Amino acid sequence: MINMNDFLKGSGFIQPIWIFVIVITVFFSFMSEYFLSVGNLSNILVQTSTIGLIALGMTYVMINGNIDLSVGAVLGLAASLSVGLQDYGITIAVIAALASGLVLGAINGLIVWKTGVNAFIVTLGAMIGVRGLIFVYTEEQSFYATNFAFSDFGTASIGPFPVLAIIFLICTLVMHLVLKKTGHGRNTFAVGGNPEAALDAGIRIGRHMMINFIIVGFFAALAGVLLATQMGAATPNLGRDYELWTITAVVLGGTKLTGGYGSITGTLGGVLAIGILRNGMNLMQVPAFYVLVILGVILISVLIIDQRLNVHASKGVSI
Amino acid sequence: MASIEQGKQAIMLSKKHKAGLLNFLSAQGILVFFLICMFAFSLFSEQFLSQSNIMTVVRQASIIGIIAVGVTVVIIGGNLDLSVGSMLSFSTVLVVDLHDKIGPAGAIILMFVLTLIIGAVNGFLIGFMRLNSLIVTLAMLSAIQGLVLIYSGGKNVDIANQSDTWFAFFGRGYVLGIAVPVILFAILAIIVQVVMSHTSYGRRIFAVGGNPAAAVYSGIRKNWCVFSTYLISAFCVSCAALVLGSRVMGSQNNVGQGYELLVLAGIILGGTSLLGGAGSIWKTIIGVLILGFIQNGLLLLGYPYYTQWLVTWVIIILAVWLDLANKRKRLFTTHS
Amino acid sequence: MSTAAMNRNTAHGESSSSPVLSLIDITKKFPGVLALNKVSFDVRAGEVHALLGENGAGKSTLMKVLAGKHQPNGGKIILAGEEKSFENPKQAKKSGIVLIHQEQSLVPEMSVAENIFLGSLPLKWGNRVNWKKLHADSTEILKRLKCTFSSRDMVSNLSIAKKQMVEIARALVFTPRIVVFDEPTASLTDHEKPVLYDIIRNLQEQGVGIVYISHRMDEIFHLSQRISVLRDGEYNGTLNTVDTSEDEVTKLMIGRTLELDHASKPSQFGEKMLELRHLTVNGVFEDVSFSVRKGEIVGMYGLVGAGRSEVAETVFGLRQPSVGEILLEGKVETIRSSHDAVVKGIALVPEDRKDQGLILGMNCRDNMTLSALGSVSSMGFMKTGEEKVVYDKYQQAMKIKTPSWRQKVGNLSGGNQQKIVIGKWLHTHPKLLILDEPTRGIDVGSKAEIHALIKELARSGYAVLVISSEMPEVLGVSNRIIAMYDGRVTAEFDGDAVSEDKLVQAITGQYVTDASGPAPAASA
Amino acid sequence: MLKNAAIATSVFMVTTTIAHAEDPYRIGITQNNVGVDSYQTTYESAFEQAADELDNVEVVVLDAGGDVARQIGQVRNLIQQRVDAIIIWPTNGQAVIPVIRQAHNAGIPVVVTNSKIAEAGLEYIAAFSGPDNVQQGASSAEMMCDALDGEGQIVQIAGQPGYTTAMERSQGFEERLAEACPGVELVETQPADWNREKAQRVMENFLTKYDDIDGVYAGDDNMGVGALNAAKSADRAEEIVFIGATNFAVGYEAIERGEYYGSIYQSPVDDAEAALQTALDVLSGEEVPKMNFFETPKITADNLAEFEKPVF
Repeated sequence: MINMNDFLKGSGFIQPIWIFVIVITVFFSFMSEYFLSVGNLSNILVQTSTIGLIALGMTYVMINGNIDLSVGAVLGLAASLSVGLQDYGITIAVIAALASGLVLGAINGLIVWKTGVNAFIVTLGAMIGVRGLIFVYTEEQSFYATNFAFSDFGTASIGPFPVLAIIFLICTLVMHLVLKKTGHGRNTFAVGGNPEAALDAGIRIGRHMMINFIIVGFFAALAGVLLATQMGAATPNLGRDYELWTITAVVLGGTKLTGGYGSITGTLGGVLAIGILRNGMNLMQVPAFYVLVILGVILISVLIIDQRLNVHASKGVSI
Repeated sequence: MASIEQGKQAIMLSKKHKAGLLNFLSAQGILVFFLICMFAFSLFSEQFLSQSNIMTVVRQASIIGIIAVGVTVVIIGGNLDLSVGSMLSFSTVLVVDLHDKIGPAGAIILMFVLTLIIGAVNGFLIGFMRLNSLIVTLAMLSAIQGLVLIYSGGKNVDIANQSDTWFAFFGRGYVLGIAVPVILFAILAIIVQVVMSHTSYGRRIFAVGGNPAAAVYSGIRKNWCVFSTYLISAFCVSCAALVLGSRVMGSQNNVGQGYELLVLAGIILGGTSLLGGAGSIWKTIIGVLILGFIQNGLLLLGYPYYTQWLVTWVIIILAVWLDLANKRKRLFTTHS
Repeated sequence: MSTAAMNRNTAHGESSSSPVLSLIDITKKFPGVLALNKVSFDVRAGEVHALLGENGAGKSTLMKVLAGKHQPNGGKIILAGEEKSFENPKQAKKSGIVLIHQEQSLVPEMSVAENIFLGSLPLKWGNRVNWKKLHADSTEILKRLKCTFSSRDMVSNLSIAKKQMVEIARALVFTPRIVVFDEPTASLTDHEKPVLYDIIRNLQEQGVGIVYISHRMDEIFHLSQRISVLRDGEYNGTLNTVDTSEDEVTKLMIGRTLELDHASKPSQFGEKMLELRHLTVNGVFEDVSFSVRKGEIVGMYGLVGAGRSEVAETVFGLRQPSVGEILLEGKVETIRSSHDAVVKGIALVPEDRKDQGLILGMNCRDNMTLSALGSVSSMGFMKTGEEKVVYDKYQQAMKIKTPSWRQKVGNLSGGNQQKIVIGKWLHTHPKLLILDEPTRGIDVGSKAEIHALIKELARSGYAVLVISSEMPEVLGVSNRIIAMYDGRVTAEFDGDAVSEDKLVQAITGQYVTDASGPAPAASA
Repeated sequence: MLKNAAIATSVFMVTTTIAHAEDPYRIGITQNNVGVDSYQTTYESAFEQAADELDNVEVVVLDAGGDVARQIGQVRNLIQQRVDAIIIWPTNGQAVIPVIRQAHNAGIPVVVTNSKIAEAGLEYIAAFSGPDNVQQGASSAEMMCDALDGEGQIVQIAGQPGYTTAMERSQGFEERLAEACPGVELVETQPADWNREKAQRVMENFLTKYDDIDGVYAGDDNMGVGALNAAKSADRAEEIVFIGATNFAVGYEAIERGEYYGSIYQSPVDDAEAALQTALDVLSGEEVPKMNFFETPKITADNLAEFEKPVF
């Protein structure tokens, strides 16, 4: 029993979210014949890649003890730029789009660092304001890519593997290694786990925060560009609510909102869990209205289970 | 030693008096900012300060305001409530749909009861199960939206006979020339402000938000306190739904979408900290009104509606930053 | 003051080596407060220089200036003959100045090695951490400290004492020239202290200058060569340890001779107020039985982690017993919550004042009435006039020093904060008062006042349970002493007739009396 | 109604012709945003009902929730499931083209329903079936001209920015208005996101801003009734002409009461049935024209009796 607890808690090598992923995979493969096909699985990967890429950056920001609510808007802006600027060439448009993510991330990070205003507030403001920027830039219009090369990229495959899924998995691997193995990654944990101590130890906490905001800005922009390649177009409302699903995925993956704890592998599990649930419920033809309720209930259930396991683990009084 | 202490205090006090005006202004910074905004808009638009325009803005702001009153209590208690948007859709659809089926009185009562039950679910999960409020209310945001759609089957609901139902009073009525939504907003705000600052219940909520562990170690029933804040929030949402349903005499399933963010923006702008244990209803009222007037002023000046988002971005951060800077007596943080 | 000045000169005159570090006329202002006024202080290589002062005297501020955490408004820092100015802690650390914090300043979800090298992880190209070197270096440092745990252990899994060792290990990363210990024994128990002393002596032998901040006179006289005293942000003299006495130091610290309450311990006991029978919380403590009578002070003594606070929390309704009974005034009671406990007349002054005792952002008055809001309100509405009366009563009775009831408690000194917590509980008119580490981190003056207060309360009929890891405190106030080790009661002693040896044995598991041995029933 | 009868007959005919097919056709549909308004919800139930009545059709009904990315994912899933045909109600007229092209390349015919996709995508679809939104806007402009006798100043309350239907109606209205009656001036346009309460707020602001408003054009009746509510509260409903589109029950009643000038009659049932029929026609190999507009007539107090009250 104790071993089972330890196992579920993730002190072994399997994180609880992955058990959940395995359970729903088994469940859906019994419920639908299409579910386990290679095509469907790579579909799931492509569909989760958008939220997934943002979630990689969000994991860093949240381990760092912050949060970024502006990612959906940044994604929308980058998508619009990557399509709207194609008169100057696709390369320039894509570079400009990615740069917009870097810059907005840097602005968020700089404000959090220099003014000391809570990241929730800073990025809530940015979430509203950047959406305004999109509308100012696009004047409410959707943009269309005239060049099919752009949208061909979004649907291309290498062998049976879609390019977008490959990009997502490579980014996941890189971000996992950066978090685990580099000075910046380790210091991100330190700053989130105990900012006071990190400051005393001479860690430049402001800089690390800013770098992480730049990272999440970049990934939001990258997700925006890749989403635009899937559509060959960009709409000004693109990315609404994405911040909510991203945060949900990261939390499902075990990263703590209070900072100092989390992992990219967990986040990958969280993202896949949401993707598989959506895909599986589509295959089972669960009505859209019920999907919303089911996702909400599952999220709360996972929170409860996670908390129960942790209560048994810690001997403190739960306040 | 005592004399030295007193000496120090005397020095501090005299300094305080000298800087009295400055302190007052910086403490009321948001109010000053509010007046400056009003003044600036009135220079460029004749209608801006007209009575009818002001009444329009206040009336429009009162729905957000009513919800914000409840959410402010939740935030003072140290939590967040992002589910109010969906909850507003839920309550409005419910009261409008039931109006023709069981009559206005029954519809209102049932709507309040069911909304309070949803509030109780939030409260139970966050207060008693001690789950993180951000994630729980986020999940509830999605789940309640689903419930609304399941209930209505995705259809709009309308009140068939709109001309002679007393239900119209809440959204369209006037008492002494003042719109009923404004009166409701004012009454709720006053009651909740009095409760928060003059009752033992309010004191407990401040304690729970200020330091939950210490509140428990002081014998306060923290779980109940947190639970009750979500009931207050749900109650306020019900009142807002009453106004909204009566104003429109119909409802869509997503009518409350995005309200959670507007409410939060208003509260933050007013200067209530998201950390809990501090804040006031007055601040929230000012914050909500600022948002309303900025939106209205920009439209009157002929700017497209989305410019208000850019302005909101800037002023939210400026407002919170200047407040912080004033407290720490320096503009920027010092760490690298 | 003149004696102090003379002493300082003497101390300098006798020095065999010149100071490795000198702080000269350091001044530090905070908004509205002059925290340090032209304070001078020096440390020689290989000496332990104790820094004393009441809470708020400026010790910590001075050390934070030294460690680059605060920038002084005036004065000079001279290290090995060179004038330095540190803009951040990293610069100070690079120059060989290390501060070991009073508060736990570790990152829980990181390995021991990463914590030791926090802020200076060894890197390879591409910002990659050099794990091999990291663990090799960490292991070596841990070996020097005779630590038994691995550099790969997660800090969150370590005991408090081991965490303290990690903090100390950090000091040894750069070859330190000056190590500042700020209350290093606050979370260590008596039997863990010798290890720390060994480390300090070891550092001394290597020629490191040590600054030692503590409220505990015994440690200071045991370790230090010189003692400097700060009072109200001003330098108040330096003494050679061998030439002085505790009384002299105390006088220098508080500006008066300590009026110790030498009144004897209470002696009139009533019926049993609290009785625990075979109380067990699974995995936390086991088979705890003892009782507290009205008018009696029972001391509970044991190491941190022995389960003492947890027993208190169980009596206070914050934990539910798995087995066993709690009896109040002879009746078996179930205490469901802390609120329930307050209703039943139990008060708990918790271990962690700032996290559990007070709402730091609230003012003094509001904190004082928090546990008995019903008494100062009618129909739920606060009666602010009566609230003020209640506050004034306890403020005067306990001599709480604060400019106004409007003052936020976060701005008060530790002693005054603790008095507010105690006042809060007295106003609930409890029958049983539990105090968990009532004087931790509190200066000598306030400590004596609180001890006197505890005895007075017992004499007026309260049943009092005092939990402490300080032997003098336990011996000084208790009628009876319960010793705990590893979640069990190992012995029960008469407070006036117990030897220190026996106490130490009891809390380290080497001594078990027959009377309180584990009852066979509990293990079933 | 003649048209319904015609569709019913043709459905019957199709049923008989392919009743012998061994496997039923599997048709996947991904809708824009069911639940955002009654039109889409009614469409969905009408579609499911029409499919239920046919033995040889099995449908997979999905909803994109207004999110382009999710819709693309859903089309991919449908391709993956190898459905026989895909019906798509585009969340955006351009953004879905690449995935439609993918379906086309996979040999699955795509029928676009309700709102058009951009020209670039036309070559990849089998057919479009739906209302002509540009024409609807133009019809509304004509009604506005009639109601105001070619003179006056008006405001427009548009649907959600960035959505094809909203853009096409605005475009049709504005172009036709300038052409048909230059004397009517459109002073301001604000979006209200298909939301009645928002429309009410927008109109309140218009009413304070402009002392003289002769007419309001709303992107659908839901918003139009919101505007009417606001004007009634301000006691200015009498002097203003209200014209909407997509006639809702509330709009129908308002026309009945004489408070509302007119709208465009567009039935989601017709819309859904036409889409399913078009898909079946394509599957049975019939020659189907690219653009299949079903009729969306003007509706005013004069011809109100000719139309049934909408069910939504």
